[in-house]
Amino acid sequence: MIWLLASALLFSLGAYGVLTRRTAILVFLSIELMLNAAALALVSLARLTGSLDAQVVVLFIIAMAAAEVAVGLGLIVAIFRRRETTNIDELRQLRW
Amino acid sequence: MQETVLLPLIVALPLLGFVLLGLWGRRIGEPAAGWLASFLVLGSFLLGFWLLLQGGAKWTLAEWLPGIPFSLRLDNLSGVMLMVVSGVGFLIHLWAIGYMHGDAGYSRFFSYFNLFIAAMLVLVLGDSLPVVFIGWEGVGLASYLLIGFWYTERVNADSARKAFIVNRIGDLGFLLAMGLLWSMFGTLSISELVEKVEAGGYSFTTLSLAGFFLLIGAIGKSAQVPLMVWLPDAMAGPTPVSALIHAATMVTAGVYLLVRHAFILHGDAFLAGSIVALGLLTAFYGALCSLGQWDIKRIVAYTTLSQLGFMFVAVGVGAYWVAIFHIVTHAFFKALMFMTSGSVIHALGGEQDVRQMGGMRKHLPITHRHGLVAALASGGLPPLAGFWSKDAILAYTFEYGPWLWALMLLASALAALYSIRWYVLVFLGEYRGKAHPHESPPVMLWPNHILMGGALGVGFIGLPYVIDYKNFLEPFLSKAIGEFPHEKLPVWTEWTLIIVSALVAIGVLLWGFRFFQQPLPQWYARFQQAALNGFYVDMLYNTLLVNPLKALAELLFSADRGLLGGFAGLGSLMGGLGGLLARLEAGALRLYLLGFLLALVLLLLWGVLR
Amino acid sequence: MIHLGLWWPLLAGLLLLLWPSLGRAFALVAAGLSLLVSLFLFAGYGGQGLAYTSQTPFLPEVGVYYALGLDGAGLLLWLAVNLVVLLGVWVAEVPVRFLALAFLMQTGLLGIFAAQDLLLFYAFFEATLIPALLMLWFYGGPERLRAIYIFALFTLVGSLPMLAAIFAVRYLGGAPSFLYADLAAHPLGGSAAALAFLGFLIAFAVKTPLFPLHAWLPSFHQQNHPSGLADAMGTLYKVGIFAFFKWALPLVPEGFREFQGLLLFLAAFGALYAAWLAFSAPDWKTLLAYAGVSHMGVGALGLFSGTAEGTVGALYLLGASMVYGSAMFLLVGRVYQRTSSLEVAPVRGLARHAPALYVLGMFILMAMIGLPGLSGFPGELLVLLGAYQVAPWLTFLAFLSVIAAAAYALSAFQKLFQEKPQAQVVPDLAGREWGFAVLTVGVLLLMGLYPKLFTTYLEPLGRALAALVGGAS
Amino acid sequence: MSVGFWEMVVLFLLVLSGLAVVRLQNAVHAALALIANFLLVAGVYVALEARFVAMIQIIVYAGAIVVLFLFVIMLLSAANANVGLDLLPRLPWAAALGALGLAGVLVYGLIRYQPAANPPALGGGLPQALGPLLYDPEKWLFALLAVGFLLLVATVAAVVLVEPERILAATTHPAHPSQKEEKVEVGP
Repeated sequence: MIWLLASALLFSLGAYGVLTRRTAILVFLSIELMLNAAALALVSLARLTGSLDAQVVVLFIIAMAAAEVAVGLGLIVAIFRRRETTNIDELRQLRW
Repeated sequence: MQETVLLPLIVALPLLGFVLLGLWGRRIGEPAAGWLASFLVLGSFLLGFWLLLQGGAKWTLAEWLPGIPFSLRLDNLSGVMLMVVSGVGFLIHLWAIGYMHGDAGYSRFFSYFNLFIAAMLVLVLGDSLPVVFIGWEGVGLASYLLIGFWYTERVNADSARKAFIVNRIGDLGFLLAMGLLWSMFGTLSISELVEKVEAGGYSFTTLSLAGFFLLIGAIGKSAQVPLMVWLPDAMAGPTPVSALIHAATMVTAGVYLLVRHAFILHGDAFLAGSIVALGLLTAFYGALCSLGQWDIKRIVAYTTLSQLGFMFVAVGVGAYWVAIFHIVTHAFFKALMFMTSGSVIHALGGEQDVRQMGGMRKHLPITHRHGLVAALASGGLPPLAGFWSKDAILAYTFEYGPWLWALMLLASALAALYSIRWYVLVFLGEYRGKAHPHESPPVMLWPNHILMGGALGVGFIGLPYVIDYKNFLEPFLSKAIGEFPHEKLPVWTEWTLIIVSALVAIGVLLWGFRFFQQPLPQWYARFQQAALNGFYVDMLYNTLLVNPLKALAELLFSADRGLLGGFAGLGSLMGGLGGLLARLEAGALRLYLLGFLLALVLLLLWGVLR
Repeated sequence: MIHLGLWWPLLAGLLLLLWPSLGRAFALVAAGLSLLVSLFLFAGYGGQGLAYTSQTPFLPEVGVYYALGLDGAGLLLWLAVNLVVLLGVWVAEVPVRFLALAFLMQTGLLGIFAAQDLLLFYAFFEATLIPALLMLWFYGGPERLRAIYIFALFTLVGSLPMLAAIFAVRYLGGAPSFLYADLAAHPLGGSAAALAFLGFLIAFAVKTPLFPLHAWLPSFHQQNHPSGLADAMGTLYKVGIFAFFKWALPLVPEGFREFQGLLLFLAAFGALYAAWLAFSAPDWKTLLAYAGVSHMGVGALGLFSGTAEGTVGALYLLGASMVYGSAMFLLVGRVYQRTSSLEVAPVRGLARHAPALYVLGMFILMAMIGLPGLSGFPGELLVLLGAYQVAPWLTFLAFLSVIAAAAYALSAFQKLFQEKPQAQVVPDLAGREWGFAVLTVGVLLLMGLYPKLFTTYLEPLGRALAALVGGAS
Repeated sequence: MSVGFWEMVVLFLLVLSGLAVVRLQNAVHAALALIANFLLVAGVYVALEARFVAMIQIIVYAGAIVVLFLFVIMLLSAANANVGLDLLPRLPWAAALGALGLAGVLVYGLIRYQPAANPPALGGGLPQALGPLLYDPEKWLFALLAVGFLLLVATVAAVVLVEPERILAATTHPAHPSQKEEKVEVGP
């Protein structure tokens, strides 16, 4: 139960980080924090409901996080090569 | 009174002429077009006369508009008017065959002329107010077209427009009267209105208002003060137009309308007073203006104004049949007067200034005879037509109030004066112009002969009761107008009035006959200057009404642009708001995320609280 | 038959768009066929109620039907629309694709008058805008962008509140579907009624056009193609009075009563205001635009009086003004063809060389200013009779416009046709213009002299509406 | 519900490391704080009978992923978080409020959550317990295969994105001339 509380707090912290960080990498880092908070919630719920399925889902989350990080960081590197920055406030050309 | 389809035929005949001449006028050609038009009008006259002898007729097309029939009705009142319109109209048509000879728009002229007769007959015969209104506006249209007949001259086109617009003011009164009567009684059929008004059960003041609206309509059409300004300008049209429309028939339509609605007006002191006052003003205004004019047609036009004033006074004092009587006699002598003027103009090759005339007695002996009779009848010399009808009016005004009688006597003295002035300036003295006068062709003389006969003798259909105890016209008309009993004057009073009126007419005619042959005194020249300009009423209207209204139109026009600007302002306000919103979408990713977060919070909140 | 009448113009328009080589002859035949169909429908009309009804479920789950039907008013307006399109196709010299757009618009207009489902009506009401905008866009004058902007803004801004009102009427009123019959059986009451009526009001007032929402009209007409075809179609698009009559008043009578006083005033004031300032209009199109605003003000006065006579008069005036208004625009287009100018100011004296054109102009103009015996009068008279019962003073105000109308119309007419002619000789009516003239004058006379033909069918509608919304304000 | 001392300590540390992740100005420090956070979470997993998941957490998350982060941070010399344009300098306040709101809502939801009384045991969350589930065609087998495929795609994508200048050049260059030819259509 307390770990659900921890998960909620971490999730909120991650959201705060996503909003305040301006470097793409750090935004990404905060997203990982939120993802992890979700995994934590799943694991504690697995405990509370007695279902292993939730743990399996967490495994998948971790696998997907790996894939996502690979692609995401790849994108960041590619953008950095072109624009010499990873500041998302400066990267506004996508808006049109 | 029979239901017959011949009645619309009376209207259809001249209308047919309008259509035929309008479509194929040029092919029909010069004399034929005129004769065709004339005989169609004669056909209407004969048909109408025959139906009148049958005791009247009516024709109805029910539910022409919801609740409003298209109904025509030939009773004694409309019968008399029908006789005048088609009879005098026929004569003027004939005369115009000669007068319009050689004009480029010959067939167009007769086509319009027939349109006028058709519209006037609808006006006269209509039994349902909207039908009357069709004729009412129809004659207005014909008048507009004919005043502006020579429309390439700007003045003519302006005059035509002015006539139409001023008439429209009166038409508004007519329209409002219809609205009011409909809301009061739920019918616009005159014969039904008579019954409903008799039945009672309505507010008397409201009915009075309806009468007032009708009066406004009549003022416009009959050119009474203050809407008289269009009539003198209407002389821009060809002379037959002036004779037919602006003297004999159309301008009397207002009087006819009031007489037709005598059942509304009767016994309403306010309306009666207004009508008398307006008529009196018009009688004096017309007479005084006429004394100052130099244009022969404007002289006669103002005399028409004055005579119309007489008719209004007659209506006002409740002498409805007398008003019609005066319409009849006036139609004859005024048409004669106009056509004599026209013959003179024709003889002088278009000259209209009386200062370039004179001495026509020698050059145009036959026309001179017509002119003399016209002037004397108009001046009220006994026993010509004008005397009897004017005397009848005077007798009734004496019943209304001796002061009114005195004023009217003065007005009729002025009438005698302007008639003799016209005669003297045109026919006596030496010829002052340069053209070579020539007598008119027979086609112009014969109608004048007939009209002269009328101007001499038509007064005998309505002699005072002291001479002919049962005169013909009064009981004949009363069948249609309604019986409005009044106390007859004592015999000796009546005789006194007749003699006084005759003496005044003779005296003034004689005095004027000498006065206008001598050089005019200084005071008269000054008066003449003011009278020439119609006492500056036109100028007054222009400065007080027309120009401000035009300026206001300009102002409103730019204001309307401003209105659009206002909406545009509203638009840019919205645009500004949109701009503000657009700045939210300026690519600040984290701001979008904030919105995302807030939405998430709200959604979760909803989920949690539900 | 009604489907043929409704969709045939669309088909013809599309065919013309795809194969412009079909040409004007095809367009004429198509327009003539439309008119024939509507004449046939009119001749077969029984006299009372809706005829030619047809109802197919479209989205029955939410109660949307493809439902058509024509009553007396619908038939009158169908005739007017089809006649005007025929006249326009007959006489306006425009590219074939322009004619195609006119056909597209025709279907939209016919749909507006025939729709018996509120959403279907809305669809037609809005769809008609598209060809109108396209005409302006492709064939308009140099400042057409602004005109388009204004026109689109006014109409579209008006439409959204209407959509809201439509849903309010359907769901708050508790009707099982959007069908007219269902909606009319469940009139919306209570506090929502005023708001719903306001929604309708804005949309319909723009299209009436009712003062002060008429401001889009002058620029719309000024910038449209000088042939007058687009203006004629625009005149047909003034469907506000019909829309009020058919939808807004019967569906939310309570809301109408809330606004009746204001509406009467706006209508009466607008009638006088527009007629008055038309006197200062610098060109014919502006003048006719304001004249149209004035006439529609008079018509709206009749409708808003809530009396049977006023309603009949308003509808009759609407139909008549469609004919004479459009005919006048087309005539002005013919004049432009000859003189290359639409300005009122220069004196041109056309009557001298073109007497038949002059006579035609006279007829249309006189019908426009309500001369009895021509088509404008019966409607005006009935409006007067109806409105006077409810608001005599406002009626007086509105009918001051008959004086103003004479002033602006005759002044402009005089400058165009009368006075000294210019040196240049203009040709008189020729060729197919004669057909235009004969047809127009014939219809003007028919509508003026024998209004019974239509009023017989309009009267029951007027009575029904009067019973619904009540005569008193 | 009783909360033990150590649990409180771990909770405190978790929040502290999370705060460090989002607030530290040096990206390397933030990434290290994230590792700490992940390790703590892994510990919690063990306590929650999810031992296999805990191992994977340590190996994949803390070991591989965050190291990858560190690597990229160093590659791009992006250690300083406080560089470049700041369009919304006052956003942190709003963000803090939003995050607090989010936390509030979540906690409020938690308070009303009533867990089942006696949940069955999970078998310690060992691979022996998870394996049958993962490879059961009735359960998660297809998901497992899909994730495997996803990983493969991601690997290829990462390689394509990051490595080669020439692949990028090959895909973008032909597009350039066509951009110049584009014109705005205006009506006739």
